[in-house]
This record gives sequence, structure tokens and C-alpha cells, in this order.
Amino acid sequence: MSAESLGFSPGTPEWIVSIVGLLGVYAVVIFPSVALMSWLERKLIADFQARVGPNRAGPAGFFQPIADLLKLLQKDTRYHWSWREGLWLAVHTMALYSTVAVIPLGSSLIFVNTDMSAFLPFWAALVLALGTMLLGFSQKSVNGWFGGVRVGVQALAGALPALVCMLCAGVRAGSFRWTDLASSQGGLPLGWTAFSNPFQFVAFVVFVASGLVLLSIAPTSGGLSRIDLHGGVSAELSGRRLSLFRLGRFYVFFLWSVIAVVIFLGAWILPGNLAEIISQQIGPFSLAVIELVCVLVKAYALMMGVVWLSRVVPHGRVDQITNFAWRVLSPFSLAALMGAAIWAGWRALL
Amino acid sequence: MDANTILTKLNRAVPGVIFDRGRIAGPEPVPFGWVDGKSLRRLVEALRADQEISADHLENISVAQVGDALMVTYFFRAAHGCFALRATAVPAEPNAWVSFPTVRDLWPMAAPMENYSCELFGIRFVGADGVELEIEASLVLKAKDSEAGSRGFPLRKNFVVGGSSS
Amino acid sequence: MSMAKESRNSEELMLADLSHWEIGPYHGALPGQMCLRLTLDGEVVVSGKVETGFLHRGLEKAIEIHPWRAAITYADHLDPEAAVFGELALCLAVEQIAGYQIPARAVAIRAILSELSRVSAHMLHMVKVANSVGAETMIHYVLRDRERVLDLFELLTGARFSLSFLRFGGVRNDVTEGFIERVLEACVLIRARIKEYNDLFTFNRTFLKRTSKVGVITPELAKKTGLTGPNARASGLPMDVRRAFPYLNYPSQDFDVPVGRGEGGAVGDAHDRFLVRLREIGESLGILRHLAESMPAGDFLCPGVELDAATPETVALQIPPGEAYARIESSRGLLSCHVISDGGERPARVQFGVPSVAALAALPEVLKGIWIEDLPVVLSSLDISLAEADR
Amino acid sequence: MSDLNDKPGTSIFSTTKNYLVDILSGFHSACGSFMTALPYLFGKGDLRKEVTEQYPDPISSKTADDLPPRSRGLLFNDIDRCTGCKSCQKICPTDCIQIEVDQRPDSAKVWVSVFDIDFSNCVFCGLCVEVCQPQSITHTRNYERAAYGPKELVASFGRGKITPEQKAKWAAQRERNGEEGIMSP
Repeated sequence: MSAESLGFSPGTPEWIVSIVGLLGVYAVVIFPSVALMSWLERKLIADFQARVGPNRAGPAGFFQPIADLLKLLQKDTRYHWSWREGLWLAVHTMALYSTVAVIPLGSSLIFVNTDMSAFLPFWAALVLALGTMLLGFSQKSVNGWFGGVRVGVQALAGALPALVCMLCAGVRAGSFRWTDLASSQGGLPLGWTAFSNPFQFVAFVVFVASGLVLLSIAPTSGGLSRIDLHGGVSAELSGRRLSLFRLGRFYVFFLWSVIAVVIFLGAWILPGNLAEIISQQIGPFSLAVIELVCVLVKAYALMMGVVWLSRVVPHGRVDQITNFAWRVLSPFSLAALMGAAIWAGWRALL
Repeated sequence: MDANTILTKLNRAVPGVIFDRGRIAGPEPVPFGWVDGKSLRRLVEALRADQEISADHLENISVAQVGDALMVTYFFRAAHGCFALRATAVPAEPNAWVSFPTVRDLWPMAAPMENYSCELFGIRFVGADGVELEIEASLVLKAKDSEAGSRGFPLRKNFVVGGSSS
Repeated sequence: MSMAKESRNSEELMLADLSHWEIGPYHGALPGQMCLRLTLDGEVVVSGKVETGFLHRGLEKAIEIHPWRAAITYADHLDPEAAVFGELALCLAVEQIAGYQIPARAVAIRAILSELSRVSAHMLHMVKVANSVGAETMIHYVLRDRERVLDLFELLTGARFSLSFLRFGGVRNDVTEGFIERVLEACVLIRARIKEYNDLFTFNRTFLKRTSKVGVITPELAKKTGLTGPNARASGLPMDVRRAFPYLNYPSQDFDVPVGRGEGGAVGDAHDRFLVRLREIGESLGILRHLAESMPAGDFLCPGVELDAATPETVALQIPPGEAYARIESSRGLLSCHVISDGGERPARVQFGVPSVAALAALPEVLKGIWIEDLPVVLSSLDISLAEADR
Repeated sequence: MSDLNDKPGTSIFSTTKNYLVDILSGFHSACGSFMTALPYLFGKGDLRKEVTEQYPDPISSKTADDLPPRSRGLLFNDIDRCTGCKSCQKICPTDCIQIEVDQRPDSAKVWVSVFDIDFSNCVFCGLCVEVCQPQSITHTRNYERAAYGPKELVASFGRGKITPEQKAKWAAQRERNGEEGIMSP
């Protein structure tokens, strides 16, 4: 993320550039995609269920997410704030938003491009699960207790397959740096990691499924959206805490699908040498924008598929979900890893 | 074996208990036998023990106040037909409790029905060993006890319905 | 540390680790206003106790205070989800006392209404089960199709839920023109939609895994607690009041009584209760088509009972003294009505024998050993109506 | 899945076979549910069009005359036809009709001074409409009666209370008419 491309004079200290960059990512990418995605999801699901969906706030209800946010912000929180709860919400927030530095949104739109940057979201997800669990415990209510336990249990079950599938992609690309992972994929779908060989495809499917289990997202929501617990941990939250919690839940879903797109679905690679042509003729800034749009479109498509699955299919019980993770996802991810390694090795011999 | 033979069989089992018979009209008429309240318990045990009748369905316990006597009707569904047993008891004064032998140990399905009539008619059900069954008062009884129980039991005729219905 | 634990006996040890959870009376997982006192071992229910009485409206006392005709309106408030069954039981009993002869057309209209409300009540049961398992799309599809049945109610009686359309001696009004064709249309539509529900929900493996072997009611327990209706048939007791004690024109209808076969893993589990009701909808649609096609002519109210010709004096109906007991098959089970009349303007006593009471009595037994995530599934599969249980 | 290893004596092959069959049937049924919802996305056929509507929608929402002929809306009493016979008050299950009647000065008809229907208690059972001989009380097609308090839910159709002096004046006038034997309309 060079300083010039952001229009700063070269002498400015590094931290100012990164702050502006981070805030820019928030303002341009995360908040708009939160609004767009929650509106798109409600409209799509309404269409599936022969309903009209939100249509009051703005044309076709486009400003409904903003209306929800404003409504939530004006509500007061349930009871006084104890330091214990504050601590767990801080852990929760830290785990979430530390990953913005590493989120891969384009060849030049990455702040920290280290070798191990692919693993930071993975550890952040584990810390998030811990934070949510302890937030639930500190709520002194049955909903919070069981919601927290279920989130914790599911995180354990989803961790192994998610990590192993990330290794599969790394084996093919030869490194875990976002740019290498992306550049090892071709522009057309056939060149993507997911469709390059059957093992990688299995790794892709298992990666998405175990991510859902690890992060307690929609179809495997592990007690965060169940009628017996009235929403688990989020049952006791209201007002700005609930909006923070929901923003966190959505951001995690968005982060995991962006990572899945970057690793498996040919991140921002444009077919042929389109990238060079654009950067010469129109300029590097518009190339970054096009690459960003390419990543976001793929991520939105993946998220809509998951939302479609979660609203149509009945949800499994928590022990059935963890059973599924241990007995199906883990073995398949290990088999995919062996296959990918042999495939990559065989390829290297030729 | 239709219902009347069942009643005669019972009468032989516990002599002199069923002192009168009758029939309740309906799409499926239900013959019933009047039973003396004291020996109801023995008759019911004999009925439950008798395999041939096998009256294993106690369908309904219906309590009604006729005059100032409380009339309890037990509707049974046996293998071959339905019949009923009926007993009465007169409360000492309008708001007093009345006691009846319980049948919940023979037919577990009777428990909720007995609780319902206990709260609304003021009937104490006496266990096989003569001890009055203590039922956890559900909301209706609690509401009644809390506001000066002197108003009596809701479904008795002397209970005046106050409140804002009019 | 473990040595100290051994010294206490296992009973005390067991109780020490259990947690208590009191749910109710207002909770998303509960079918209505009731309290559940659960003792849990982690997420598994060890024992449960039920407390009801929150919805006691004093229905039977209100009937005793008002004139005879007002009893109809109170009878259909007995069970708001399937209103016509309460009215039907009361009318059958009172007509026995008063000796009215019901014309064939009125009997056919009553049979159509009771089969329509059986279909609508079973569809509502599907919605509750889909909600407890988290299949959101299924809820919207079933509710959209249930609207067709409610439109038929409104077309015939003027109201969607509490119809108060039956009268002692027949029905309030004749069939509106176009009603019979709409009934046939609705039968065809709902039968096609059931195929869609099956693809979407019934044959889905996650639904099968969520409901198989969950909340099993053995035939002995069903007999012990006096269960009747679809819950008992799912446990293998093939008793249907329309067959055992025929009323209206059911003897001339041919329909079979679906019984639980344990396709979901065990006979009498939540999956069986769902399938039995699904098949009963199919049967009711068959009966409806037969009834609609063979609608007899004639008047809809037995002569001499019309209210329109009543003068202010004869408004209050006089039912001769007597007693009657009628049983019908409501959507939840055997609904019986015991009416005693002392010849006056007001009923002496009207008592309803209600099927939901038995389902509540079976609950403590059924709740043992289930996960608390399965609590909504078990409670919704039993289709308990608290309004009916507390009267 | 959880009961895979409960059955002792099953060979490794049958276990893995069950395991794979289990996964495949799970995947198959998930796709089945998927595909059932897909046509709704493209709005094929009338089955798939939206059923809910924004109320009150100028074009599509149901207006009063879309309601079926017999639908029982809010009650209306035409006081001119009402003879004050109180049979509706007698029959009402929830006792929500209050009627007070006075004697008219000149004609045989009565002066219905108070005729209140309390819609907070009314269950719209339609018995009063059925029992009304002069058919003065009828169901309208209107169903919008949201109110801020129970007081506003009482609809009064009476002609208005008359003061005691007026009552005395009317009584005197009746005697005069009575003596002259004139029966004015």
C-alpha cells in the first residue's frame, strides 16, 4: 500500500498512512457492504418465501439497514455496564477488527502482506469464539450461558478442518502470502484453485462449511439464533451493544467469504493481461477499484449462497453440527490435503 | 358384552353398590349406574381388576352441581362399549369442601381431571389410604385463595361472578 | 478431589451437578402460556414438571351465566385454532336433548367445516414444527396456503377463526354460491402444495435427524395418560372417534386412519406425529372432495328453530330438561361435551372433555432425556393448545 | 451419524459405505430443498408471486368491497328503524350492548336515548344482527377501529339522554294527546 497511490507526500510518517488506509477500508468496503448485504439478504429471502420484503425505507427498502442501525442506536442497553462484560466485549472487538489490516481486497489494496498473514483471521476467529463464550457467561442468564457454551463447542469442532483446508490451498500456491496465493490462480474459472483439481474442490467446500461451523454463522448458528435460547448470547444485548455484536457477526461472515474467494475462487485475477492494459491506460487506482469490485462480487455471491442454504434447510442440533464437523469435515479435509500434496508433488516431477 | 351386562357384573362383584341405573342421551348413548359415594372406591378397584371388562380408558370426569349436591360422573371406554358411574355428595354448607375417593392411582389419566374439579368445585380427593391428596394449587386456586376465599368455588351455583364483564 | 466425591452416594452426587431452569409462562419454545420446571444435566433434560392455569378464562362458568344461544360463541372460543369442533360437540349434545332432526344439508355443511378446520389446524401444526426446527421458508409456504382455507371460512361464515356459524338444529346460513367450487379448487391446490412441502421439508435429512427418536411416546404411556387423536395414532393406537363412535355423516365417508409406523426411527416419535398429521390432511382433502361433490339439497336448519322469526319473548331458547354426552374427533383428539339442562333459559352445566390435557400429562415422561434444543420440537409436535387445556 | 459405531460386528467396509451413503443422502436432500425454493426466485407462474402486500396499498390492498359478502365487520345501528326491543342486549354473549329507552311524547314509537356497543368486548359473533327483527343493527364492511383507549371503542348510536324536565313535559303532552284520542304519526 504505497503512500503515493493514496496521494500522500512521501515524507509523511508510516502510521498516518496506515490509519487513513484502515479508515478508508472501513468506510469504503466494510460498512457499505454491511448495509448492501443485509438489504440484499432480506430481499432475496423475501423473494424465496413469496414475500415482498422491506419496501418502506427508501426505494425498495434500500435504506432499511440504515433505519435498523439508527433504531438500534437509540435504544438503551438493558442494565448497567459491569467491567467484566466490558472486558469480554473488548476482547470480542479486538479479535474482530484486528484482521482488517490483513484483509486481501486487491493486489495493491493490502496493508500487511506478510508470509503468515493468511493465518491471522484464523486465530482471530478462535479468539472471537472465546470472547463470545465468555461474554455469554458473564451475562448471568440461561440464554447467555448455553449460547456461549455452544459457540465455544462449535469453534473447537470447526477449527481443524478450516486450518487443514487452508493448507491445501497453500500447498498448491507454494506460499501463504496473499499475493502469491492470488497470482497462482488464473483469470478464468478453470484456472481457480477450487476447480484446478478434485481435491482442491473438496478442500474449498470443506473450507466454507468448516468456516460456518467455526464462526457459528447462519446454517450452523449454534444457538445464536435459536428459538429455545432466544438468540443465545445476543438475547441479553440491546441497543448499541447489539448493533456492535451484529456488525461483528456480519464482519466475520464477510471476512471468511473474502478469504475463501481469495484462496479458492481466483481472487482479483482478471483474465488474460487485462490487468496490465488497465493499469497502463487508465491508471493504477482504477485497477485497484476493479480488482476490489471483482473480489466483492464473488464474496457476495458466496454469501448469498450460504444465506440461501441457511433459510431453506432446517438447522441441525449443536451436537449434530459438531458431529458433522468431526466425522465428515475433518476426515475429508485431511484426505483433500493428502490429495493436493500428491497432486502438487506429481506436477513438480513432470 | 354391552354396557348393561357390565353394570350387572359389577353389581355382583360388590353387592348392593349400584342402586339405580340410567342412560345419558347422545350420538352414542351412555348407560350409567348410580353408585353410593362410600363404596365407590371398592367398586372402582373391582372394575379395574376385572380383566374381562378391561375398562382401561377413563375418558372424562364431569362434575356438575344438581340442586345443592355435587354429582361426579366417571365416563369409561371399555373394549366393548362405553358406560359411566355416577356418585353424589352434599357439601355441609355452600362453600365447604367435599371429599371423594381418588381414582388417579388406578387410571393415571384421571389426575389432571381431578385437579381441575378440585380447584373449581372444591372437591378433596382422598387417597386409597384415607389421606387427602395435596395437589399443587394451580393459578386458579391461588387466585381464589388470595382474594378472600369466602367467595366459594367458581363453578358452584352460589359463586357470584363479579368483575367488569357487563 | 475425586476421593471426596466418592464418599457421597451417587444420588446426592447426581443431584449436586444438576442445574434448574424454569421456562415460562412466556417463551418462544412453549406452545402457549405454561410453566416448565426443568432439571438439566448440561444440555440434557433430567426431569420436567408442568404448571398450567394461566389461560383459565372460566369458559364453562360463562356459559352457565348466559342464555343458550350465547353458549355457541363461547364453545368456539374453547380452541381458537380449530373453532368449529367446540361448537360441533356442543350442538350434537344439545340437539340430543332437544330432539331436533338435523337436515342432511346441514350435516354435510358441518362435515365440510370440520374437515376444513382439521386441514387448517394440521397446517398450523406443520408451521409450529417447522419453526421449532428453524426451517423458515417452510413456515411462509404453509401459511400462504393456509390462507386459502381461511378465505373459505370467511366466504361461508363471515369470520376467519371464531366462526360461530353452527346453531342448535343446523347451521346459521346456507352455502354462499361459489363456495363448493372454491372448496374443490382448494383441495386440488393443497394436494399439489403438499408435494412441494415434501420436497422442501419432509424428506429433508436434517429434519429427519432432528425429529427421529425424539420425544418418543410408547403405546403404554399413551394409554396410561389417555392420549387420543393424532398423538395416540402416531404411537400405534389406531383409535379414531369418526370410526369408533360415528357422528354426522362419517359412516358414509371412506377414509383410512393413518397410524405411526416408525419411519423416523421409533414408533411414536416427533417424526411420526408429523407424518400422521400430514397424511390426515390428505385424507381430509379426500373427504372434502366427496362431500363437496355430493352436497344434498334441502334446508340448512331444522324447521321451527329459526332465529329470524323469533320475537323478543322467544329470543331466549328453551331447551327441555335432560342430559347428553357427545364425542367428536377434533384436530387434537377426542373432544367430548357433557350438557345438563334444567329446562330453563340458561344451561345448567356444560363440561368439555379436552384432548390437550392428556398431552400435558404425558409431557413429564416425554421430556426425560431430550436435549434442550429439542424441547421446542417435542412441544410443537404434540400440538398442545393451552387455551383448550385451561378452559 | 452418531449411531454409526453403535452396531458391533459391522465390518469396516459396511461402516464406510453407510458413512458415505449418509453424506450423499444429506447432500442430496439439501439440494432437494434448495431446488424447491429456486423457482420462487424467478417468479415463474402465479404460484410464485408475492402474497404479502403493503397495507394500505392504493392498488392491490383489499378494500371493503373485496371482502366476501357475509364478512362480519364493525356493527352499525340505524336508530330510526330500531324499536328498542333489547333482544340484542339479551342475547349478546359478552353483554357489550347497553340500551336505555324513553317514551316519545307523541307517537307509539320509543325514544332510544342510549344505544352503546362496546367494541372492546365485542367478539363479532353476529348473534345481535341475526336476532334483530327490524334489521336495524347490521354488519358494516369497515374493520379499521384502532383506538388509544377503551373509551374510544364504545360506539354510541342513541338519540341522546333527555333531561328530567323534558321527560315531565313529554309526559304531560302525552296525557293531553291521550284525552283527545289523537294518535299523531
